Parts: sequence; structure tokens; C-alpha cells
Amino acid sequence: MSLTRDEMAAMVARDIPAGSFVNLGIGQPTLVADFLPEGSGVVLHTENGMLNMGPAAVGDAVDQDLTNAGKIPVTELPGASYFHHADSFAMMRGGHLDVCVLGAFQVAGNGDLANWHTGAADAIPAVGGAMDLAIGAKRVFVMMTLFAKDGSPKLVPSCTYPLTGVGCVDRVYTDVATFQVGPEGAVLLETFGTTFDELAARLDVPLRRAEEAGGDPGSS
Amino acid sequence: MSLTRDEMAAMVARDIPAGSFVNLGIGQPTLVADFLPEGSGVVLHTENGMLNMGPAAVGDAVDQDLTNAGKIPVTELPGASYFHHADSFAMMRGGHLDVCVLGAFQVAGNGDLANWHTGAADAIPAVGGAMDLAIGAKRVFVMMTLFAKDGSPKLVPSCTYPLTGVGCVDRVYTDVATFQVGPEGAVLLETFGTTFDELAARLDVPLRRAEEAGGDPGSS
Amino acid sequence: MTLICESAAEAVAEVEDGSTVLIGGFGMAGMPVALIDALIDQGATDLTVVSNNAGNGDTGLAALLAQGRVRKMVCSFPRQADSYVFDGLYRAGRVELEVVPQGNLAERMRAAGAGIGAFFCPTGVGTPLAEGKETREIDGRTYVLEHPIRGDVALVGAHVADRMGNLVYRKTARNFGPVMATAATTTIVQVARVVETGELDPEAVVTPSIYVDRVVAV
Amino acid sequence: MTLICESAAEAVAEVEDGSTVLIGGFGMAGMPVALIDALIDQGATDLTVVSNNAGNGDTGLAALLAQGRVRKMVCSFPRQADSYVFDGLYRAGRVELEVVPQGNLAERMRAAGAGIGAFFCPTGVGTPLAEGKETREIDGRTYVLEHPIRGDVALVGAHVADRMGNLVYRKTARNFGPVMATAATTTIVQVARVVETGELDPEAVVTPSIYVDRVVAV
Repeated sequence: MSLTRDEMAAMVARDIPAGSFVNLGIGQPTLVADFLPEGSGVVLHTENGMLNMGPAAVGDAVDQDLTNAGKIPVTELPGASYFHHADSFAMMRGGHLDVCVLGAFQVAGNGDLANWHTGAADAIPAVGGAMDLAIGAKRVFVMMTLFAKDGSPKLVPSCTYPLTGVGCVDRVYTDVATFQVGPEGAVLLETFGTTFDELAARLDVPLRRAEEAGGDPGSS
Repeated sequence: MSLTRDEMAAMVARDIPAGSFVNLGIGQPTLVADFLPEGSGVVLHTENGMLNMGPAAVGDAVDQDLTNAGKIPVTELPGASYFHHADSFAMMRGGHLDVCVLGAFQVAGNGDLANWHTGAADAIPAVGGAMDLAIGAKRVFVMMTLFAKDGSPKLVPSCTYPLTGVGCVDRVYTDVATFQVGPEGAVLLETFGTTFDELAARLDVPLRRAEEAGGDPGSS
Repeated sequence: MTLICESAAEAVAEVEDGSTVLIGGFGMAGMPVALIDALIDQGATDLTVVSNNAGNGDTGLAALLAQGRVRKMVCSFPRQADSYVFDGLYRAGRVELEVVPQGNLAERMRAAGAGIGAFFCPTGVGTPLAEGKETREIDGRTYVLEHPIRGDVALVGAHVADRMGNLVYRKTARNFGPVMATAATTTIVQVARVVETGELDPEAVVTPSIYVDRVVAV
Repeated sequence: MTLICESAAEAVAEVEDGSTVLIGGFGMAGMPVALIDALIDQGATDLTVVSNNAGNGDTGLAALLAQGRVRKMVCSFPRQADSYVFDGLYRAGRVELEVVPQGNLAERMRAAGAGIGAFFCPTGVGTPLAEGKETREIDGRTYVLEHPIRGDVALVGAHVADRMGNLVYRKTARNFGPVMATAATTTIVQVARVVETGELDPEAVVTPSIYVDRVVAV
């Protein structure tokens, strides 16, 4: 069985070490927050200037001065701090975040990331903080479906969409498999309702098994 | 009659526009604070991270966590703010201070400043914030005696001591005269107990009278 | 010295045609809506606007855009669910767009305020947004050279000012305000209220008065 | 995650020989004397120390210097009325000295913390301290290229920490602390007291917990 979005988020949450400083980007990756175990000590950063962000705000807790990077009202946990945008991005770009989780249009076997522009001629380009997050965090996780709606793979030998960052992705969490990517190429770590052979047949990117890659790439 | 140090400080204070943001460096220039008229609205900056610094602290007001750039205990005025060193020097280097008053070993007619190192072989070099102040403030005033103890002039055609900044000084306040310096060379603005001719004879730097220089360089 | 203004109209009275205007806010948080509305009434046009987004709904920056007063937008993320005003103008070729990674937008304004001539930055290397820009390898990593973004005017939304112009902000509405205040020749701030000098904690002031030219409580 | 230590000795236990150690303080204000004393006991040697001054009197940094544990000082202003320990070592050729303009010292550490590869800076142009450095004219002004200063360890004196490691400072003792905290691999902080998480105002936190590794109350 392939994973639901929530199950994918849970897989990502599982691989975030306790006490990490983490940025969950916008959209789907923000689901990861719901699956961090209680007492994990994970501190969430939001690019718009806050550490120790809490869950989405509901009811009376909604405050238009307190939103996440997706402009969704959120809450503040004890021990939070606020800072301005240059300080926030200095934190990202200076390599202080342990993990960043992003969505993607495409990831290449070498870790190249394309998640800001489809390259379509009539698309209005919008990058936000994606390029800063892509190069800033110590480890970058991507969370996406492995195949686009038209069935084309999103884990590719080389990105055809405009790049967000070069060789910046470490892990790819998808609905049917988890991969390690980087200078050594793509390594299959886990499958969900599919097999190495099925995936190797559908993907153009050269794929190795974790056992072949050596070491224990699954460890954090 | 030549001016005392206090009288020199009063001359500098006279030329600081109301409401200016001002840095008085260390040593003699800090005397200028005592001669700012009440209600001038001048805000003093100290490089170690404070705006709206008050007078020197005495008695119980001495607090080792509150000092000026010369490490002398000072006080805080209402409306003060504290910031860290990178923010403090960004304020200086970004050109936000209106006036900075510095001491000097030598000033050249073109505005070059030498105030950090005598060039002596056995001197321990120490620059502090002098180079940042020299290039940062909108206007740089120097306050010094015109002649060294050995009688040699400190306003010179070209600095022989190592430079602090290039062409950065606007005004030179001395015990016997006030000068404008800069790309147009040295212009005598005022004398105290001496004359243009006497000074022209003792100084090697070409000297013009304010009338020759045209305009009204004495205005702020 | 900071001028405490009676109205937003007075605060923005001197904005000139052709100005580069830095506008704070991240979405609506920290957006100086009263100042933008006053700028719309004031009439300055042919503006270059630097702001993270390109307007939401029909108010604030979106309204300024709708009036055709913006020649060019410099922003990181124009595309939002409710950015239809900008979208329409852009597709009609009636506004220029320079997309800048959000961190570069902030750091380039910080550089303008801090007297930095240019800086080598790790963001965007190997992407279309670095095309044509100088790159350099330093200690084994590749960087792109980025230049300051200066404003003639900054419009900032803060929370409280004292009468000297010291500012504090509120939660994530702080965002670009403190950086823009340092990067503009004239910084104009709207606040919820103005308090007497001495009422703000000097340890908690975020934008010192030196960066603030005009304040209006709205 | 920040470790709240029982003693200064525990806080500095892992400093290694040959480390670059950033030491906060401007004169004695903000000087982390307890951490320096613990470092003296701990024994790490062959250190490069980055600090604004080169020690006052016989305590703190001066005592570390007196023990011959510092190979090189990087500072803006070694010469003070009571810097006799450094003066003696320097004149005897027993310590190297790199003099850096104070603003460059701060900005180079800020660059290290912010991921900036290098920056063009207006300070020092045409002076001996820029000799041999790359210069460039940008928009009619000449700048010198300056590079980051990174620390293996930062020793910082702050005022209050919460148990997560968020910090506030006190008056001008803030000085280099917040910048150094961002520029070092391991940041070790001495405070007057540690409070429960949630007791510090999130709007007034100066150094967020992400930059703080070890805290000790002294």
C-alpha cells in the first residue's frame, strides 16, 4: 500500500532527531509537525522570523500578527523568540537549522532540487525562501509523491525544471518509497506497496539498494 | 588667546545641529557633550552598542555593564536603546550618524586622517573603532591642538603617520584656529589669538581664507 | 529627528514620483496599510516597490498596483492565492517584476543599511536567479555576488513608537520592518500607538530612533 | 539542544588545543570571566583568541594570556591602560597579533554566522590594515574585501538565560556576545541566572536558543 500524506509526514517525523531545529517550509511539509513525538524537543523555525512556533491557531487564538511562512495563523510555544527577516535568513543561510523539509517538482539523483518554477512560459515566477532553505539547512528532506499526475517520475536523472539549489537534497520521502540522494546517486531505503525492481523499471534515474550503497544510510 | 580644551569642545558643540546623532569617540572629544545646549535634542551614540547615552556616571550610578567607548561608566537617558556590536557598527558604517568627533595625530589638507598609530616601530598597534568612524559619519570633525609638543604642525600637506581614513575629515577644531579640509584643500575659518599670516607661515599645508574659498563653509 | 505626524497623509506627503519604496509586511502581517492608502491618495507614481509579496486582495499594496502607480515590483513571492491584481497587471505587461530570493531581499537591504558594497552569498548558485551574476569559490563553496537594495522611502508597520522614534514590533509582524528602516533615506512608520519617551524598555527596542524619520499612530 | 551546566568547568570541558576561541566583552563589560577562569583550569592551549581587547589587569583574558596559552590574538584594541600582560608578551615576541578594525571584527563574525562568503567593506580603504587585500570600486566608492571569522568556541557573558538557551543581555555588556554566538561551532554562555522556559519575553530575546550550546549560571 502506498502512503497517505499523513503517513509520509510521519515517516519524515520519525527521522528528525530529538532536539533538532527544523523548518517545514510551506504546504504539505507542515504536516510533519503533527507527527513529532511529544517531548521530542524539536524547535520549529519559520522564515518570517520566529523560533519555537506552535500549532496552527484556531478560534480566538488567531492573530493576524502571528503567521507561518504560508501566511497561516499559528501559535507561540514557551521559549519562543522573534527576530527580523535578515536575522531569520542569516539563521537559515548560516547553516544553523538541522533539518529543512520541502516540497518539490523534481529531485535529481545527485540531490539537485527544483521546486520553485515549472518553467512554463506563462507562470509567474515566485521563489520565496525556497532557495535559502535549500542551501542553508544541515540536512534537506523532500516530501512529495514519486510520480506526477501524468505518471512521469519526479525523481529524475537531471532536473528539467529550473533549479532551486544544486546538490542540496539529502533524503526524498514519497508515497511509495524513501530515497537517499547525493553525490553517490539515488539509493532506495524503503518501499511501500512496491518493490525495488518495479521502481527501477519506472524510474530513469539509476537506483541502488541500501545494501549495495554500504553503510547505514537510514540512520540519522 | 588660544583656546582651552573646554573652549575647543564648546566650538565643536556650537557646530553640531540640533537633533543630530553624534559619536564623540574616546578621550578629549567626549568633552563636547558638556557643551551641547539644553534641549538640543542631540543623541549620543557609543560604538559599544547604545544610543542616547547620558553623562559619565558618578557614585551609585556607576554600573560596570554600562560604559562608553573609552570604558568609562556612563548613564542612560530616556529613549535610550541597546544593540549588539555588528548592529552598532552597521549604524556607523551605513552613514546614519550625522557627526563624529575624533582626536588626531595628523590631518592632511585633503581630509586624510591619521589617528591610530604613530608608526613607531615599538608601538603596539590598536585601531579600535577609529577607521569605522572615520568613514561612516556624514561629517567628521577633528579636535586637536594644531601643533605637537615639539612644535611641528599636525595639519599637514600629507600625513606621515599611517592613515586611519582617506579624505574623510570635514572640519578641524584646534586651540588656535578652525579649518575646513577636503578635496579643495585647507581653508581657515576662524583664528584664536593668531592670524592667517602667522598660521600660513608656520604650516606647510597651502592655506586659503574662507572668503577666497567662496560660499559659506562655516555654515552647518 | 523623528517627526510625529498627525495623519498618514502628512507622513507620506513628500514621496516623489519615481521613488524606490520599500514596503514592509509578509502577507498582511506588518503591512503598513494606512501608509499605503495615504500614498495612493498622495499621488506619487512611477514607483519601484520592494516588498516580499505583490499585494493581497484589493487593499494595501494591491490597491496601489491597481492604480497603475508601480512601474516595477521587486519581491520574492508575487504569486499568492489572492494576488489577482498583480497577476493581471503582470500578464498584461503593465508591471515589471524582479524576483529575488527572500533571504537575498533581506540581506541586500541590510547591506544597504550597513554600508556593505556587495557580498558573496550562497543562495541561488546554479539557478536561473544567479544567471549573469559574478560567482566565486571561497573555501570550496561557490557564492554569488549580490548588491545592496536601497530605498528612497521605507513604509513600515510597527507596534509602538516612543516620541523619539524608537520602535517595537509585534510577533511575526516584525519581519522586514527593521531591515527596511535601515535601508531607506526616509523611513515612515505606522504604529498602533505612540508613547512618551522613556516608556519603552531600552533592552527591547528593535529599531532605534536613528532609523526613523516620521511616525503616525493609526 | 542547550545543556544547562552545573559548573563553568563542565561548560568548557570540551575545548580543544589549537581552537579558535571568540571571547565576548568590551573591556570588562560582558567579559565571561568565570568561563575564562575555567578554561585556564581546563588546560586547552595553542589557542587563537578573537576578542575586542587583549585583556585588562591580571584577570580573565589577561590571566589566560599570562599562562602562555594564546598563540595569537585577533582584536581591535590591544593597547589599554591596564593591558600590561599582553604588552609584555607581545614585546617579547611570545604572542602574535592581528589588529582588525572593530567594525570589521564584528561584521566578519556576523558574516561567519550568516553564511556570507566575503563582503566588500568601506572601512580601512587606503590604510595599512587593508594592504594586500582585494579592493573594488562600486558605485564610485572603494571597498576592501573582508572574509568571515569563524570560531570553534565562543565564550559569551549574558545576563539571563531560559532553560532552552534563549538569552538576554544587560546594557552595553551586550556588545559582541550576540554576534559571537552565531559565529562559533559551540557557544558557551555564562549568565547571572537561568529562568524557566517561558519567563523571557519572546519579543525581547536577543540571542535565540539555536545559537546556544551550553549555559552556566555563575
